[in-house]
Amino acid sequence: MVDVDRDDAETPEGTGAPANLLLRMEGIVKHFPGAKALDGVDLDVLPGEVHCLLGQNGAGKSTLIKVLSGAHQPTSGRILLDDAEIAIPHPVAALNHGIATIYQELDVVDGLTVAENIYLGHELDRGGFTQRRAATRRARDLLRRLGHPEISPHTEVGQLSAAGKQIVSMARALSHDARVIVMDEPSAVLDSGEVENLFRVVEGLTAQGVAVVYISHRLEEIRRIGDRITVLKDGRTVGRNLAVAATPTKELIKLMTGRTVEFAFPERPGVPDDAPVVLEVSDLALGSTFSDVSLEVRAGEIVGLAGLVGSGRSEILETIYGARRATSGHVRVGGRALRPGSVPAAVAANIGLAPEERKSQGLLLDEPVFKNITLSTFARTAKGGWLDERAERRAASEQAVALDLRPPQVGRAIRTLSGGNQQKALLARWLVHGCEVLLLDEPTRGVDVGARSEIYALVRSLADAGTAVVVVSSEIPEVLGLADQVLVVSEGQVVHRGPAQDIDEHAVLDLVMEGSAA
Amino acid sequence: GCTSNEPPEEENTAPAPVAAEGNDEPGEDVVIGFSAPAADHGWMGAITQTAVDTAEQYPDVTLRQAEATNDVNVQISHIEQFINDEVDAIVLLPFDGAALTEVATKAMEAGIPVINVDREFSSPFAARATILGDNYGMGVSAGTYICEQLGDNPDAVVAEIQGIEALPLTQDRSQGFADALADCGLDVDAQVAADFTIQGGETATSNLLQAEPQIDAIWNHDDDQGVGVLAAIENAGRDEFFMVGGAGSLDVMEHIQAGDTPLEATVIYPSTQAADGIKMARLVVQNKNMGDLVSAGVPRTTQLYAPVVTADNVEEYLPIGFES
Amino acid sequence: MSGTTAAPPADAPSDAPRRSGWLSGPAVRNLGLVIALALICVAGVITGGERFADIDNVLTILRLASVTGVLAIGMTFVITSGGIDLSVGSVLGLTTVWATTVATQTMAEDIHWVLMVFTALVVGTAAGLVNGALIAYGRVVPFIATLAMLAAARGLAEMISDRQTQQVDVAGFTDFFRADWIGVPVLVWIFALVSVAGWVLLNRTTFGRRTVAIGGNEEASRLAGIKVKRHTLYLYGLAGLAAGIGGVMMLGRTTAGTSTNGVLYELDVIAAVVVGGTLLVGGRGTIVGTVLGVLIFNTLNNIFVINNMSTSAQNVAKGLIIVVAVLIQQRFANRSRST
Amino acid sequence: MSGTTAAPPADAPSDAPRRSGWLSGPAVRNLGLVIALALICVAGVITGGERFADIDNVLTILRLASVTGVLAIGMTFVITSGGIDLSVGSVLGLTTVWATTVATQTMAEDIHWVLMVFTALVVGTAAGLVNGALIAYGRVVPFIATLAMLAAARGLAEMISDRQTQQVDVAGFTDFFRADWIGVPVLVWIFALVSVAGWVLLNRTTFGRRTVAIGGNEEASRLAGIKVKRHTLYLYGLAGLAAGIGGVMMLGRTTAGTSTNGVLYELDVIAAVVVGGTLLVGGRGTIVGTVLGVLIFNTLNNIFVINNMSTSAQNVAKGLIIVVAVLIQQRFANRSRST
Ligand SMILES: Nc1ncnc2c1ncn2[C@@H]1O[C@H](COP(=O)(O)OP(=O)(O)OP(=O)(O)O)[C@@H](O)[C@H]1O
Ligand SMILES: Nc1ncnc2c1ncn2[C@@H]1O[C@H](COP(=O)(O)OP(=O)(O)OP(=O)(O)O)[C@@H](O)[C@H]1O
Ligand SMILES: [Mg+2]
Ligand SMILES: [Mg+2]
Repeated sequence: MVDVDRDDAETPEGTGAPANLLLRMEGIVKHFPGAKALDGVDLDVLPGEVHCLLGQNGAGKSTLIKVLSGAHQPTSGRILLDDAEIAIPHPVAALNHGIATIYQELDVVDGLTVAENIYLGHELDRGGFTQRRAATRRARDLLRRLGHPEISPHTEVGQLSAAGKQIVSMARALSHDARVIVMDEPSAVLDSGEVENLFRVVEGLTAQGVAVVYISHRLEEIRRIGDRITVLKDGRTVGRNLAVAATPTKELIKLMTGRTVEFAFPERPGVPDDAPVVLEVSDLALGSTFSDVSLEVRAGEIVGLAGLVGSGRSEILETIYGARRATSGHVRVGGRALRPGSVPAAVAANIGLAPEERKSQGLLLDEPVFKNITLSTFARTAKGGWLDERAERRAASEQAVALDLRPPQVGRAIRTLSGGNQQKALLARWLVHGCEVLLLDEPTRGVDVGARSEIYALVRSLADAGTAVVVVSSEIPEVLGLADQVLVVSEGQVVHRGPAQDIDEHAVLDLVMEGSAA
Repeated sequence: GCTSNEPPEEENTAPAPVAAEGNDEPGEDVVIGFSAPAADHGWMGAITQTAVDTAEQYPDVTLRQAEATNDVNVQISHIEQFINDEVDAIVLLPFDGAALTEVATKAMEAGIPVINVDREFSSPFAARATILGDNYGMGVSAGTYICEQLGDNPDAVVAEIQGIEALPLTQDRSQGFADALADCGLDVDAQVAADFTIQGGETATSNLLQAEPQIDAIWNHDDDQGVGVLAAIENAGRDEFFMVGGAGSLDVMEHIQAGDTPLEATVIYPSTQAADGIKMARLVVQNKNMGDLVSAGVPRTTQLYAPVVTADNVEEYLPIGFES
Repeated sequence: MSGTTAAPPADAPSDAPRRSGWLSGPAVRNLGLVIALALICVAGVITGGERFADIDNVLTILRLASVTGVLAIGMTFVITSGGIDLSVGSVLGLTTVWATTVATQTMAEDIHWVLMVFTALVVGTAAGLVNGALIAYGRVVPFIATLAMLAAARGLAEMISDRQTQQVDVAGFTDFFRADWIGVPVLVWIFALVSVAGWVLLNRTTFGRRTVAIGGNEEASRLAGIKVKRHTLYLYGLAGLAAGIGGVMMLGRTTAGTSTNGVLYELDVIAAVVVGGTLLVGGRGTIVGTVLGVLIFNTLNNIFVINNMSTSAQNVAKGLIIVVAVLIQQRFANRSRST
Repeated sequence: MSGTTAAPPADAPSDAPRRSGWLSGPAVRNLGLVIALALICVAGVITGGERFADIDNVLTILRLASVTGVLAIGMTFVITSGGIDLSVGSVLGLTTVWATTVATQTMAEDIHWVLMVFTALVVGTAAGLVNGALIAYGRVVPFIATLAMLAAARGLAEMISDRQTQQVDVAGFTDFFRADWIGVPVLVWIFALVSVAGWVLLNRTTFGRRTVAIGGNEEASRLAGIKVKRHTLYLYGLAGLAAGIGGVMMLGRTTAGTSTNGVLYELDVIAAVVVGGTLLVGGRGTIVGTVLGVLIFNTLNNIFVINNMSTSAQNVAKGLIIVVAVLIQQRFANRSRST
């Protein structure tokens, strides 16, 4: 172990180059027009290990694994498998070499069933005719292995939640009999129970000698299952083959960010009793998805919704926001009842929603960052229908700096930003808007440690400034750490409510399990 | 207008110089711009073909051919191009006479004589000379023939297969047909529209035959779509009626001659009108007289004759049948 | 450990509403179409009586539906994959012209009429492959590539035929395609066969699954290892083949090869496919829906003629009925899936 | 509190590669089109010489381009929003018929010819709004809704006109639209005006931004508070208005109102828009590209006539040239944006 400063050019080495390398990537460089995503990255993977890839948003992790999976062609560099150099000109080649990938962006086809998605590209067929029975059977086995026997192979994937889709992606990777499985932030959309499932699967794979390359921004996960770590920063390897056990978290963060981050949730100043109730939801219900949801959020208060994936938390937020029409109940903002089922009414009442699935619900991928940031405000900035792009850019740039967007040029297409940075841009939209009520659905999904604490601080400072915030997160510690009040949701019912300090993670888990067992 | 009935023999598919001596002698060079609707069926194809062939006959004629189009907007621009090019004469078969009147007038004002073919302009100042088929007369001829055959049976079922219903010429034909039938106490019992295409004829006729279990006579406006009409009749195995065609394609005349189909007759609608137009344009530019006429200059209006071809006289008309 | 195994979480829709192939989700979607078609038929019986509800009339409708029907089956694949083929009608015209050239007919006369069929199929497939190559490898958007083919094929057909209608003189050919089998015209049999083959191909083969996948999410399909370009090539080849089959059937129907065959079929065919419920953006295709769409349009035409309606009135009525049919179909489609 | 505030981000937001509107990304994309058009013009000069490179000829091209051009501007909005309007040509026909009914013309004669213009614009907009309402509130897919309108408007036009061509007798009207201003025909001025207005509307107003946003991601736009349905209604109304303007121009050019006006314009117009670089899936639209697309098609047509090409050869050539133009344009489009 080498102790490093932020100025140290040397790459820290953990263990030396081991003898039985399975996969090696050497000096990988990848240029995009106008951006250098990778600038000489090395990666060594041993059979049967969980090799973690760490780095800030935009460090180049996804790009690296896309080079490995054949989705991108490297500008230069070599890839060796079993000490022999291989070429990966397209995804099929990677699969043929036994390298399977779970991508960061959900890569399933909505119109096909679960089984069809799992065997997409390597369908089980005889003479071109699909063997549906065999595929169903084997898909069911895979899903069981992943701890999800309840997902039917016949379900159309479009009907599944984000988590369900992630599980289908994993099942597809497993179906390939791969020697290396790359997982790009697989846990981002999973709740804690499902993460446990995932770990079990990973352990099962490594026991068979399969190597897993694991990307996550949740360092505690890496502690749990990781063997060795490679750290990327700005497209370079800044730490290679670090043993997990021997590397303190602080050290990792310093490597990734080049600085020290004191990771902590911001303090709760406490909401004064006389703070006005800004958001008032009474007996809200949406068909069979949820019912009897009542909550009050006062100015300066953060209310967290905890629960399992699929418990209906997103729907609660979307219904408050008017994106879905409630079957009964009321929403009041500042005492005034909101027209149900109308997003424009909500936006006019200064409610903002950062949706859960940023690509499909949040972003105009081909548009520049600033237009994405000002999507809800451009009409306000405009004078009599005439756009004021300069003002838009100014406002967007301010937030880009405040949120440490990388790269901070607001003129480039948001498609070219890394996943975490896209998430930040989405948050920036509502910051520019200046909401009285902010509904955040998984606000830190895919966001790196550094930015994550910034987002926490930001949400808290917004609250301090009088905003009422509702946060949904699948990470229970996040809800507990950030919120003043916690509501535990299970199967569309609020099963608990109370101050965040009065409950801990285990208690929440017990509650939701109970609820879903009932 | 005044009608001159020219013997159809004068217009051959392979036109030989039959006009008055001297007219075919090479004169000053003439550049003729020619524009017609899309040659999307045989009759229109024959119009263009005979025009081109006729022009090629004369060493002193250069033909400028505009893209055949059914878009009056485009056709107008073609005439504008001809005016820009300062051609000597324009032979124009407008997709819609009224719509091209304006630009034709412009050409005339620019000193370019316009020969209007088949579909009449709405202003007498738009053309130096006009050659017309007789759409109304066609309907009358067809109706009269059917009256002759069925006049004694007031309950006879008469069906009509139109071309493109929305065209004024179709309306004229149908009007003539109805008027002639009314004369002998008959009426049109079923009317369908095809679209001048074979597939359209087949489709419309299949449905028609289905809708009318018993028919005595059919008039089909257009021999091109007639190929499809006959195919449908054969498919349906029906033969209780007789059929009259329209336009006068070679194929139909051969059927009439052979008597192997319900086709008994067809009404000629000359496909050589544009060829006449070319000849007239040349004469106008070269300041010559028309054929045997004594009066000076090319006549302003010529309406062509629409005879009925039957097994009795088909020999006579075979040479001018156009290949659909 | 995970608690989600205990009770099925809500995000795993139960298997309950699944029935075997025909009757599942898509079938419910098709139910709306069936109802629309039924209503149209009721209107036919009311206004046409015996003349409509007659076996011969039904066969007439089917026979007329068969050519566009076959094209629509090919088009269903292309549209399901997220593409479009505007050239089908024009390619159909080209195949009828090519199959009836003097050279082809002489050869067919000497050897066997199947040669004419073969020619048409080869020409159609070749044109389709050119489309596919432009789209897959030249990266020209389908709309433009096939629009270019629409113009080019029509022009080529006119040049080859010299704008003359070429009559089919090979007796074996016309005899075959005009015949009935067990009281049903050969053309209808072909349509039925192509439909069934299309259904199997779309729903029961790897090719079909990949077609849906590409239409649903092209990038994901590529990442999953599907050779998207090659598949796209095949898809347009398939649509071209369908146009070739349609050309042969057209020849059987009209016994005339001409460049005007198939004019404006593209719109009819696409309309039938889309009314049938295949999504224009790709990712969902239904052969049964397409067949129903084709039947709806052809039945309407038939009823219009039976009622002696003018083309103008037909147009207005057709516009209204299309909208109503789609609204009915949507009522059901929406019911069959969640918000 | 977080301790991250210490180190400011190394790279301040530098917007370096940004240049003003016209010269940035879209302009590079249009460069390919400009080159294609230039090549076509070179071909025109080589083959046509004086006859092509003549101010009168250029005006002829522009005059021809102006009607479809105006329709194409309206269509650009619809396509940018991810929709399509197949009814523009047929609505154009309807507006010309309605504006020339005896009633309208009598009134126009008595009051002012602007009444005819007004009638056409109102009829066009109304038809467009019906499209929009069906699509936005009836949730009928645009292809089907506007296909239905195509049929219905055509039928209606035939009924109103009783299939007769209606001549414009209002002298003021024809005089106005036949005139030149500063040597440039009024029709061309209108086209120019509509283009500039379209450019401003698309690129400089909230309306345009919303249009692009809806085409790029409808759900995201909805969640950002954009009234997607109402905007969709307006968009089709706008396309209808453009059809109305096109109808007035058509009347000015032909002085004849007939239901056959505008037949098949939809394909020409969509082709011009798509060749111009507007994405059929929505989310990207370019007015400059559309204008270039319209000019390319019309210049081609002009050159064909100058060269006395047969229609068949023209079709084949047109097919080839479309493909080549798109390939050229793509070379540049791809260079202008990242993988
Ligand atoms: N198609 C592209 N064009 C241009 N630049 C790109 C493109 N794809 C990625 N980049 C850039 O490459 C860099 C690395 O991105 P990458 O997605 O690999 O980051 P990451 O480490 O996976 O981040 P995250 O944790 O947020 O997912 C970023 O700066 C990104 O903006
Ligand atoms: N498109 C859909 N079709 C059918 N059911 C759906 C759909 N989307 C969501 N659901 C159902 O709605 C319920 C809530 O789903 P959702 O995943 O949004 O909840 P959540 O608590 O927000 O979970 P997550 O942590 O994934 O955000 C589940 O029963 C899910 O199956
Ligand atoms: Mg990433
Ligand atoms: Mg959710």
